[in-house]
Amino acid sequence: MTPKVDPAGRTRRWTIPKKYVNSLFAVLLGLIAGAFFMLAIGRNPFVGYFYLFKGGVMNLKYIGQTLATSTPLILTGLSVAFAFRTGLFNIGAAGQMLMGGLTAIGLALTFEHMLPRGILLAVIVLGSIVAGGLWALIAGVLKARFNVNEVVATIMLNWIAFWTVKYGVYAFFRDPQQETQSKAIDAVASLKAPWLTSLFPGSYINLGLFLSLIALVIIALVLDKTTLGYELKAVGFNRSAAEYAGIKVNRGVILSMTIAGMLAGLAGATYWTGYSSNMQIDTSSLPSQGLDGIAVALLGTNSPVGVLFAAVFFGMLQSGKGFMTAVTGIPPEIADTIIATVIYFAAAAVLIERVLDAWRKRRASKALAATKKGGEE
Amino acid sequence: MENIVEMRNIRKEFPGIVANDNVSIELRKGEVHALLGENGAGKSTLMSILFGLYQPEQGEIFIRGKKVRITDPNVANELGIGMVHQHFKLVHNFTVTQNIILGRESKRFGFVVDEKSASRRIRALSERYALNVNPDAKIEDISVGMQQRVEILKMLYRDAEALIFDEPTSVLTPQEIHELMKIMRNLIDEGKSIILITHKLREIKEIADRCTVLRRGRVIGTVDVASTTEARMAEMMVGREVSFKVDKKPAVPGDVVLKIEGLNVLSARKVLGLTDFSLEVRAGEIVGVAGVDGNGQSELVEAVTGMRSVESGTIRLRGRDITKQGVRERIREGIAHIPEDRHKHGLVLDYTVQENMILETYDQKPFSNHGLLDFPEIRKYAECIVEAFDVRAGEGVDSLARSLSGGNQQKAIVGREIELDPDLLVAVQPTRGLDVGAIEYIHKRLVEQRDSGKAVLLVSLELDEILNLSDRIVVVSHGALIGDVQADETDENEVGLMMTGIRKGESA
Amino acid sequence: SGTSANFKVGMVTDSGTIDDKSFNQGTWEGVVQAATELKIDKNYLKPAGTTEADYLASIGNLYDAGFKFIVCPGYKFSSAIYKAQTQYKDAKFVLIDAQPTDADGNAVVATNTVAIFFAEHQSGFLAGVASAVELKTGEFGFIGGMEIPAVQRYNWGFQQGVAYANANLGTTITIKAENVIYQGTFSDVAGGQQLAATMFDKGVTAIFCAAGGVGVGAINEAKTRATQGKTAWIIGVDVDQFADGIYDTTNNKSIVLTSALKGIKTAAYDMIIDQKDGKFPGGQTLTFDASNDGVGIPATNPNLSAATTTAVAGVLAKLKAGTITVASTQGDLIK
Amino acid sequence: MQGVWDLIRLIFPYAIVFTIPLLITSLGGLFSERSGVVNIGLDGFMVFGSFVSAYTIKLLMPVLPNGDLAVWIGLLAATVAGAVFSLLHSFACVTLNANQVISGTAINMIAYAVTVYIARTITGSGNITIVHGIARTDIPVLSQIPVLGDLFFKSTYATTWVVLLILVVFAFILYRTAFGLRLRACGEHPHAADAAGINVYRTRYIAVAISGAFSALGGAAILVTYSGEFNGNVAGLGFLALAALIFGKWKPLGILGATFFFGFAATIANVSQVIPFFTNLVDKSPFWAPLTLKAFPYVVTLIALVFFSKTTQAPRASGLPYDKGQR
Ligand SMILES: Nc1ncnc2c1ncn2[C@@H]1O[C@H](COP(=O)(O)OP(=O)(O)OP(=O)(O)O)[C@@H](O)[C@H]1O
Ligand SMILES: Nc1ncnc2c1ncn2[C@@H]1O[C@H](COP(=O)(O)OP(=O)(O)OP(=O)(O)O)[C@@H](O)[C@H]1O
Ligand SMILES: [Mg+2]
Ligand SMILES: [Mg+2]
Repeated sequence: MTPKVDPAGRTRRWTIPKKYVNSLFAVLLGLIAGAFFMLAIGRNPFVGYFYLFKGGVMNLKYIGQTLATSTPLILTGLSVAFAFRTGLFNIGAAGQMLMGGLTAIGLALTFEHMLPRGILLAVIVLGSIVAGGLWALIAGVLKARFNVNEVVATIMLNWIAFWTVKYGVYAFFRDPQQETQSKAIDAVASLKAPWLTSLFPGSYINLGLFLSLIALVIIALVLDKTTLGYELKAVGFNRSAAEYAGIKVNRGVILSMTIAGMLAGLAGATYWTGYSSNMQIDTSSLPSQGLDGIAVALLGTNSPVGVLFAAVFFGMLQSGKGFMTAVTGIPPEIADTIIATVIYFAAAAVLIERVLDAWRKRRASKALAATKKGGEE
Repeated sequence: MENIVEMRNIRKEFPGIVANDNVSIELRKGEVHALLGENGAGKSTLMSILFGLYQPEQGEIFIRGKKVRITDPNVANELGIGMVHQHFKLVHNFTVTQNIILGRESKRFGFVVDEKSASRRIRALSERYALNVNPDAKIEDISVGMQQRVEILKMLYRDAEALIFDEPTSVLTPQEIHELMKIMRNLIDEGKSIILITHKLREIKEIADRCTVLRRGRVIGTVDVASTTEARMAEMMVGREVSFKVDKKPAVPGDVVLKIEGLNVLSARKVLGLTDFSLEVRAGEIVGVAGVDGNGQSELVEAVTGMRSVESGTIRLRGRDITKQGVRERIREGIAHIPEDRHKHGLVLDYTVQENMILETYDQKPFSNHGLLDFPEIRKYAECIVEAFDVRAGEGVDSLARSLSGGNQQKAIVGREIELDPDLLVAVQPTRGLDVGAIEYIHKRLVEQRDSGKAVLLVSLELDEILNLSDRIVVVSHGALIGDVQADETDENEVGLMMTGIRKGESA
Repeated sequence: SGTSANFKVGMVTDSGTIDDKSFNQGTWEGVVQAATELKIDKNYLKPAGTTEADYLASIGNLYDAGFKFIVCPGYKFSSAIYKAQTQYKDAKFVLIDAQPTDADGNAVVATNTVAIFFAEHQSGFLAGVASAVELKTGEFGFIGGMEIPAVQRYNWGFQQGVAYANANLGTTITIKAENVIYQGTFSDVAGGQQLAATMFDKGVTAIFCAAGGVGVGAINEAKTRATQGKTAWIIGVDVDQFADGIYDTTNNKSIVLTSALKGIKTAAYDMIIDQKDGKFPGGQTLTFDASNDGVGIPATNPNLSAATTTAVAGVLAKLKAGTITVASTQGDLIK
Repeated sequence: MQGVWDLIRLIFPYAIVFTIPLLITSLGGLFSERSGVVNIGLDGFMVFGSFVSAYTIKLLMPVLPNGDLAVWIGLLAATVAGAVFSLLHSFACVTLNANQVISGTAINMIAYAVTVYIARTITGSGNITIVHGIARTDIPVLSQIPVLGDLFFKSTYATTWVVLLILVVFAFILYRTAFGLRLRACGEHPHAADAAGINVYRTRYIAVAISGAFSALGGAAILVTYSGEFNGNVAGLGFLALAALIFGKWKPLGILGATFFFGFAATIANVSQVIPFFTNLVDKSPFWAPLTLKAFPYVVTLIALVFFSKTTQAPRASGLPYDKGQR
């Protein structure tokens, strides 16, 4: 393979797989950090990891549970990745997901006794997509028209969504028995399907998984094969050049943000009308899938396929940690610690590159020295 | 004569390129020493080494005969070396004083910056060298020429003895250049020594004592300016004889293609950038727009190409009013645009060459069908352009645009725009930053356009380019059109004078 | 079967933590006590989220790790336990504050499950009497977490207790409607502190907090005031919160006047012991109230005078005897 | 009228208490961004500070004769630990030129996860409660001043004055000292700073350390004033501090105003439940009224951003890695 020179002038040995190599190293370093943390509290990391992964894949129930946990992660990860690819940082997946979830629950509770299941599910799913999209649209418009930084805007929107859901559920959909959650939706309105549940008995796997995979394929196609993707990426890479070429930049920004929001909104539907059957409002924090979505996108190098793998990996950690704690007593936060460190190392990929480069150089010079020696003899 | 600076056998590599290869140069006390060389010859790199921004792989530096290691700009400062960079290093929202004292703050009580006394000292320096700088002005409020003088003051404030000027004149008006030459003479009179980097042979002739020519990182030779011709220096620089003139037949202008009437356009700063501007460009002619940077050229170009909306006035293309049309529609109507800044506007650097070749046409057949891109067609088309315009890239059309050299990037853009087969080609600084070979090539293609009956609107800050290439020259100053002359009936002096805002016939 | 002495006890927390000064803590203390006495394994899981799926997953994790006796505090486990009791037939479940309910809201207590309720209203009543008698006069307030049945019953009982003391024991305590609130979360510490501060500023001398983390903020505010030498009392909830209110360790001074207890710890402990003894009351719904000493105020209350303690003991006796009844519904009470 | 004044007088001291952690955190963010490093990890630093101070105080309280001393040591420990923890961020952003927003996000995630992980190992639950925080006092003489005394000098915490002092001192440092001038230059035009002989990397490390120290102090201030318990989050206040930074246009006085606005709005939202005026509103409209109260600061920030962003005052180089070689 011929070495290529990247923009910064470093010679690259690996061309395509390199970004995945970085991700794999980030995972490795994250796992090492996790091992360190287990050691720090006097636990055996091998035992910890054994049960952590066992808890992700032990049997059909756990596999189903891992996939169910991964489902919203795929979507929020895709949301963040799509925004990234088009030059935007969507830190608002959590809020968009909440709005999608609120809409889904609201539609389900309102129409569950009126519509046949097929149409009902379509309404719920589409509703969540629209709601998430509209919520993100606000940030898109603010960015396009008023140059408002989307990072800050989406953070604000996250908290507005948080309170909207809290009081929305409370005021309109509250379970009469319990202030802390909405009424539960009927099975007819749930994305859980009996046939699927019977494949992975005891798990909360649901049709959301297929929706997320469909979304994944669509996004992959849009990004790589369509004029729309071409435009949006151009806007993301170089706004000025896009403007110069007559691409409607503002429209592009708004559209990208909206699509990202639609994906996160769908995540809300899969979570609250699939994984769950009601919406809880007794938490003080945003849904973790928002931040985790950033992690997923980053680890997946913002490519749809990468997102899939990263989401399943994180889903496995998330769903396996309970079993690990149950068996070993290692705090479940170890999983979040691992995810966080993985992201740090993914962000600091340069470090990995530098170390690899240095190592390669050393090896090369050693090899050189060796051949020289050989020559002298 | 004493050598104030001596650099010996300097070698500096950047990944993939040797920017300086065994370069030696000496600066005598009280001289202006010019550094000449094509783009990328290694001039700035050499000076950055002297100023401590880069460390050389090999070589030695002597200051006043003493061997030194210049590890960072602080050391250079201590040694009395100052530098005015090609791109000014000024903080836009700081005052002149703050910029000058940055890193060298005089303090009260050991930690409070004493701006008052610094400001007084700067005022005194400014008067002594006739620089006319207001120490309390904010950088963003003063002109480019003034900013340059702030850079000079920065060096003087640091008691620099050896002053490096990296292409100081490329951003100045002829008058400001004249002023600068005077200032340099003042500096020499006050006992300073100067290294001057410039591409303009005339300036070297005017002010320099000696000239060192670099080519591809190597010293070709150092000559005594007084006893050397411009042609000789140019030849040393490029390695062959250079023709300064573009070959072209007389123009045969046809119908009016672009007609601008009474155009008023707001600039980015929300003031009128173009006022009551009217202009005609005909088929088969190249109209050159001359003017000092920032006098309405960008507004004109953006208004014509649709990137900026106009306040009033009309723009017609072949008689059709396009004033209200968007960029894309105008491209469809037949306007192509070689933008001034190829990195900012011309290319999506993270797209491949082939993706860049369809930047304006991706949504048209055959490149896409019902919203789906047709990659084989795109590749075929891009390969054609790359072939026809001699774009050299490591992996052909699959190379990232970023990986191409500047000249090849520019050729790709020119190719793309000409392939649009436009009625009007707007070319802005089409050869900026390119070496002589590339310049010749692009000039030839522009003339070809004209000869095939297209209208060409050429906007350039390089007076030579305007004079060489245009059939007709219009001059803008403060957003107004103040001159319209046939290229073969005018000369540099006349156009230069008009650029300062003096209309033809008026006296200074 | 579960009767063997060598079984493992697991617990799943609801959204709080095991030191939430509330039922998670109480339950866990019961589990720990039983596990220590019986020398058996114990563990708890905090679910990843607050959905039924998360609860059931935690139950499943414990089950698969060999914990076949699982205690879950909180009405939020209703549907999860309903599923678990059928899915894990060989496991035993203790559900506190609720009964397992199916999708239609019908209670179904399977033979491997015990549902436990507490008469929070009686507990609140006693705390109300104790506080009123101790302070005699002044203004009281109430801060609840979310408006859930258990919290509401505390509130209503408390108000009735104060009213009883006013009517029968010569106290003149007032409770203004504006000072009876549900903060809306069990977690907003800052909100708790600011609410308590505002109430105290408006002249309230004692606040009954049934609000988890919100109560933490309120307790913190009261401590700050007490340190300044101002009067500020908190009436704790669920467990004896005296220790949480200590602001002066050397003199063992606490701002927690007394606490409205419910015997969660005892309940959890009893169930484990019953299981060990083979007497697990599966299929039953138990209610812990004054009559079986399931609710009350702490046995020792350093902040209560002997007279107060005696008065409360008298009231408790009447409660047991049934001569006093406490309503578990709102009626004319505030909120 | 009297009612409004009573209300203001009632909640003002608590609004200030709520403001102070936001203010110091925002000031930390200001130093970081003014040097050219975006610090979205403020929230994480706050959590971290809250953790370190809680743990320190819990350890020291029983062994030190004076509880207040333990509290002050806790605050100091949080500040120092925050500065140290910030090295993680500066290493990624400054040395490795990583994407600053992503590194900040990672910082947040690490802080949330690791602190609870350790706390849980220590306490079994993940929460750490302290016996008592810092004392609250009326400032002698000054609190007797009519109006102002009620608003500013009653029920104040020493931390409030410490933070205000830090604000003044650091505003002075930023605008009047060599270090401040250099730091601002690094945030606007690092190449200019470099050419002037300033070590951009070092300056940014220092600035990020200040930001880590201050936001950790902010988290600790929450603990020793109104919360009294570490529980793994600071209710998103770090993000609000970030918004205040932008709202306050990256200026010390601006963030003072912005954070106080947030503090006041949040306090009103928090205590509205015991204020009949608001409870009546909520009874009429159980959705819009509480939502409006809670969402107010965020909505206002968005609106403010709409007005500010066109002419954004953000330090020019903030968010951009500094590459010496790049010209
Ligand atoms: N930091 C850098 N990293 C990599 N390559 C560099 C760097 N700086 C300069 N180069 C390369 O080194 C060579 C010499 O560049 P230099 O800037 O010294 O040329 P120059 O003579 O000043 O050109 P110009 O006339 O355009 O200013 C060029 O090929 C340039 O691309
Ligand atoms: N190269 C540098 N890069 C960044 N900050 C610096 C640098 N040098 C100094 N500083 C900071 O600037 C402040 C004052 O600078 P310094 O200690 O250099 O004072 P000084 O020695 O009196 O100044 P000088 O010698 O540069 O005129 C210090 O807080 C220091 O941290
Ligand atoms: Mg140069
Ligand atoms: Mg010094």
